[in-house]
Amino acid sequence: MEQLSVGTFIWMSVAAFFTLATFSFLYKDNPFYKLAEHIVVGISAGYFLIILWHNGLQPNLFNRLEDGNWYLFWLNSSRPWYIIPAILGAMMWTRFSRKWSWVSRWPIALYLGIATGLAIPLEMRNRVNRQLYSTMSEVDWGNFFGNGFLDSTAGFSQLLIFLGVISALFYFFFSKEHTGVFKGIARFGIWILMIGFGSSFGYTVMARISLFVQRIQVLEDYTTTAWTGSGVFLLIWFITFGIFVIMAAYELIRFLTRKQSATPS
Amino acid sequence: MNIFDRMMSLDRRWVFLFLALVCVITHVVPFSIPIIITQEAKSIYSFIDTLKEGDIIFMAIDYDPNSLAEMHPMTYAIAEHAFRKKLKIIFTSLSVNGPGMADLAIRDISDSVKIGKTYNGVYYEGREVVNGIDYIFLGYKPYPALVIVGMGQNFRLPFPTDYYGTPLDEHPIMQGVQNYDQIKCVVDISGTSGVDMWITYGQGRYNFPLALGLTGVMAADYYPYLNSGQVFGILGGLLGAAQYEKMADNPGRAVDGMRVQLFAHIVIILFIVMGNVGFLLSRRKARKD
Amino acid sequence: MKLKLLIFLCLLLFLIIPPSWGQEDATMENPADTLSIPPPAPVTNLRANDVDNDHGHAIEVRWTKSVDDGAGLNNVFGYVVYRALSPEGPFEERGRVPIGEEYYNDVGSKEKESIAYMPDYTNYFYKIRTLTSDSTIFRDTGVLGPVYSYGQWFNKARIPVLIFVAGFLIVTLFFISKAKSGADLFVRQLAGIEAVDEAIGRATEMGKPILYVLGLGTASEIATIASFTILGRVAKKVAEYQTGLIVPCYDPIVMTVAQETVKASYMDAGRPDSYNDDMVYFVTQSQFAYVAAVNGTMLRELPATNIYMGKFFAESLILAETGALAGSIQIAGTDEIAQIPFFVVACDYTLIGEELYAASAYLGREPILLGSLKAQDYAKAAVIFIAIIGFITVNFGWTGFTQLFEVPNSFFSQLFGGPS
Amino acid sequence: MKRQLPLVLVFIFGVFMIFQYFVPHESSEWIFEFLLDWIYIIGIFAMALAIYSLVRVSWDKIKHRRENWQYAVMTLLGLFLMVLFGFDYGRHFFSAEGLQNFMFRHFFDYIMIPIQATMFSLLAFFIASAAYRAFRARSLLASLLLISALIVMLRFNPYLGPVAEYMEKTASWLLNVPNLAAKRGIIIGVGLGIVATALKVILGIERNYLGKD
Repeated sequence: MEQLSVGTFIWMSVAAFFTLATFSFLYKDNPFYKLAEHIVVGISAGYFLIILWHNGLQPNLFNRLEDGNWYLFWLNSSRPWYIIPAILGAMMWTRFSRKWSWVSRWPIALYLGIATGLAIPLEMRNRVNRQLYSTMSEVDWGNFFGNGFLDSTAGFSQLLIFLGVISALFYFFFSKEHTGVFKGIARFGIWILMIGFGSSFGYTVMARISLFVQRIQVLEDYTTTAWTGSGVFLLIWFITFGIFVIMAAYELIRFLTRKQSATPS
Repeated sequence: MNIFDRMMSLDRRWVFLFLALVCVITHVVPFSIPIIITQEAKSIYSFIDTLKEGDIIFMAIDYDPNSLAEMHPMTYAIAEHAFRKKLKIIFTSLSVNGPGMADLAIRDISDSVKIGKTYNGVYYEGREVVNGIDYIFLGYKPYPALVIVGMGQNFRLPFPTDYYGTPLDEHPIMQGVQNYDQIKCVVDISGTSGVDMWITYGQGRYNFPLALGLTGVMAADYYPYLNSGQVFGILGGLLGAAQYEKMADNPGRAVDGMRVQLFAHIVIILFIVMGNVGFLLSRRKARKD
Repeated sequence: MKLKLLIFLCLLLFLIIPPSWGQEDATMENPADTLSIPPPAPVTNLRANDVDNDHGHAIEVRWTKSVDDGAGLNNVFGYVVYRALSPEGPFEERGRVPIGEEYYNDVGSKEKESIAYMPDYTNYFYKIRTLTSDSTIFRDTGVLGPVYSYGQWFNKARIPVLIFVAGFLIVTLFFISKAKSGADLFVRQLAGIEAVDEAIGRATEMGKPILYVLGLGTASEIATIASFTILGRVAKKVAEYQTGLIVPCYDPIVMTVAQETVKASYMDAGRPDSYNDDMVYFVTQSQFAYVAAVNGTMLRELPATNIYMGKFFAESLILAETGALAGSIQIAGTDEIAQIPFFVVACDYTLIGEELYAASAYLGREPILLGSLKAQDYAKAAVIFIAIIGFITVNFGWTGFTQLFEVPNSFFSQLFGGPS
Repeated sequence: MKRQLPLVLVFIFGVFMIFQYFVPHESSEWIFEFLLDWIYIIGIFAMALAIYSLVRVSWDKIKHRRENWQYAVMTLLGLFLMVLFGFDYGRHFFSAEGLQNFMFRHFFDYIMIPIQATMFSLLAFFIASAAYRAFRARSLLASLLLISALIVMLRFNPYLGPVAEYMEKTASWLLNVPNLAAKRGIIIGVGLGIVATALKVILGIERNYLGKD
């Protein structure tokens, strides 16, 4: 194995420290978690600021105006119309002033107008038209009971999907009290919804456990590196883990002593 | 506070602690768990297991690094099994980011085959797996549909040379091998929609036996092809890989992963059952009172 | 003498033959020579036209496959589409098509800078080459052309969408005018909505704040916009009761709009002095860093109620479980289907899917908003009706009705991606 | 000017975007792409407001020595350092070389990524505690939720013996049939809800977001 430099190992230790600090949240809010939380907020905000500057503003605005001159307000660049979004963006900054902050409503209005106008036909097509079209599908009557136990391609399953969609839609009906026949259909709808939610919850468990296993692997790799490396590595490793072991031990002692003092009373 | 109430309102930190311990222990301590073998996985294993020494199979490694955790164990399990049986393998990778990963996997597998091991009671001598004799890696070419159809005519059409730049005819393995007619089966291990192309353009046109290895999420969508006989076997996700490892008596990362998964699931289910028993009993008690 | 001559000739032959055998061997290795394929028949009935319902820059080429494709000599390996600017050429390859296929869409770029640029109203000439597995043996068609591409002003394939949108608009306008004229519009009760009122009351009693999370959506997502309207109603009640309000934000524009919304609500409630900009603050634009911060806030401020409305992704359960740990009452609403189960399991009340969009009408109880909710309901009734009719007709073997609702695929299905 | 003009803007641009969808012509596409660029750039400019808000909230905490003010220092420090490294200590304002800065990369790889990935992995625990806490057979609906989740979680459990096969089949049926129906029903409803809400905004019925004065 390639020999790691102490510097890289220290960075690895930082990663391991913050991993453990974040896990410590599961026990309770504590200074380590607070540290991790506040640091990651600052760093990620800075990270996105930089990414937006280098990968957003530069290609989408600066590069498009760069062949113009600032003293002409970039109006002589090849795409002078890109000044408009820059002005609109700058209007957002009027929010720093109490008196002029209403100007910022213009770009916001634009933003929301574009977003909502964009959404209407797209969502109508993707969610309503599409799904409606696939709901109106043919049932395999010839193979109604399917092959074997609970065949999901069998006719009865296809029929159930159709009935499920219709009754789920009935459940969401707001204008009518759930009474009579309506109640029956809406109840069937909510059953289907609940069964669907339950199964998709159960299905997700596997993926979530693997997330934790990946973190165990990271800590495992870190430990292996420390134990196969030099004494310095081992020392750093002991410190990184030691902090949390001491903390856990302290909490354990507190837990035990509290129990004892609690029993007499 | 009686025991039922306690079962119902256990501090969640006990749940966390218990789950974490179980995950860590099952991850670190190697022990074997029973794995149910499904028919669709078994048919792949027995197909490959009954091939004769020197037969050629074709493996398409069509996944990206981001589905590596689920798909890699399949590649390892199937390829190692085939090499132990002294079969020859033609590898391709029809996913852009696949070749580097596939190359690494092939080296890993050949390293592992060097050591002699006993599987299902039979001792297999360690042996050197040689590029060009035991396997060939054709690499990546764009337009998967065209490549798949092209290989149906002749492997040399889309791939005049292999991944390492050697002309195909210089490899002994390719002597007399023209197209799918000379290979026994195609195993497509895929995390992408490339699998549809193998079904329509490959199996649909050239009628070779096709087996699929798919991610857990994708697998359910491809069972209809199993029923229609277009595909003779499916491995679904980590679970499918673990089944193959089990059948080949070669527990590896998939079985390791499943061990954690299985016990983590059992722990969660136990807690749910415990909460419910407490709930039902305390409710009955409340009714009596 | 004759015999001697014969022997001499035979010896000569032996001398000559071995080298030529060797040469034979060398060429034998080339698979193309061994196969020695006769040229296939060309494709027939070649035709081309502009692709309909698009922005131009694309030409559709169609043909009838070669008689040797899958039959006849059965030696066709594929087709190559060639294009040129004049009938004489030079022809460039535009694409390859596997056997059995009978069309190719020659799609170019609309960007002038791009190498793939394909100008509109430019005459192009096409020919199709029928390939065999030997790259030297093929058969070309005659040249077809001229053909040019151009953009259309109306996408006919999207007529069903247009009808739906127009229908919805008409229904909405009808019910709004009806609501304005003072008609009594009934809507049934929703448990999650009732809970919002109770929760604010509870927060006041406990003297603890309310935490309102707008989710991870940007302001361009309609779920977030719906959440603004709910936030407006909640903030108004909060202002009336003089309870605290905490709104940590994920997106800069969402923060700005949320500030305006809360401020307006405080003014509506007649308490503009109680508002300050720090109630609605920005955290960070990174999914789990945001979650870390909100989790911390929950455990330190111990809000009486947590309200989650908008777009949520994997963080839904982390937030909801931490909130439950802090002992807060939790009300959630999202249209992100994958996350609804987690909210249903971990929160006290959940607005499922479209209930999120109905909530603002419920909370405000303004007649116009109820009118729009009614329109939504009638559209749903129409969808159910169409679905039932379509289902019945399809199962009696008549697809004419369902065909009316078919919308082909297009490129812009996912424009605004969010974290997953 | 303060309130009417924004409403008019929302209406005009909203209606334009709706019509744009039905016009495939190049010129309509050009405007469409240009407008998308607008909202993107407006969003980036708004980032300045966001950072200002973050800094002010943290600074207030420090200035008034509120609880946990020490940690707010860490937030500001992290932000400041990341910006410093991102511009490569001020050497590269207008080229992306800052993104390759050693410290920028290391802060990202060894602090940001581990914390975020660990935060994500907490889900393994929360999914367990949520299941324990909420999956109680209180009512018929809760029982349906509980039972279907249990069946799916047991789908690959080998200790069930002969039942295992049926468990697996039931699980895959649950995922492919009721789950699909539920999803489809919700999607259609959500689609209508989205269109209704968007129309309310375009028509100016919902106007809270524009503030008041």
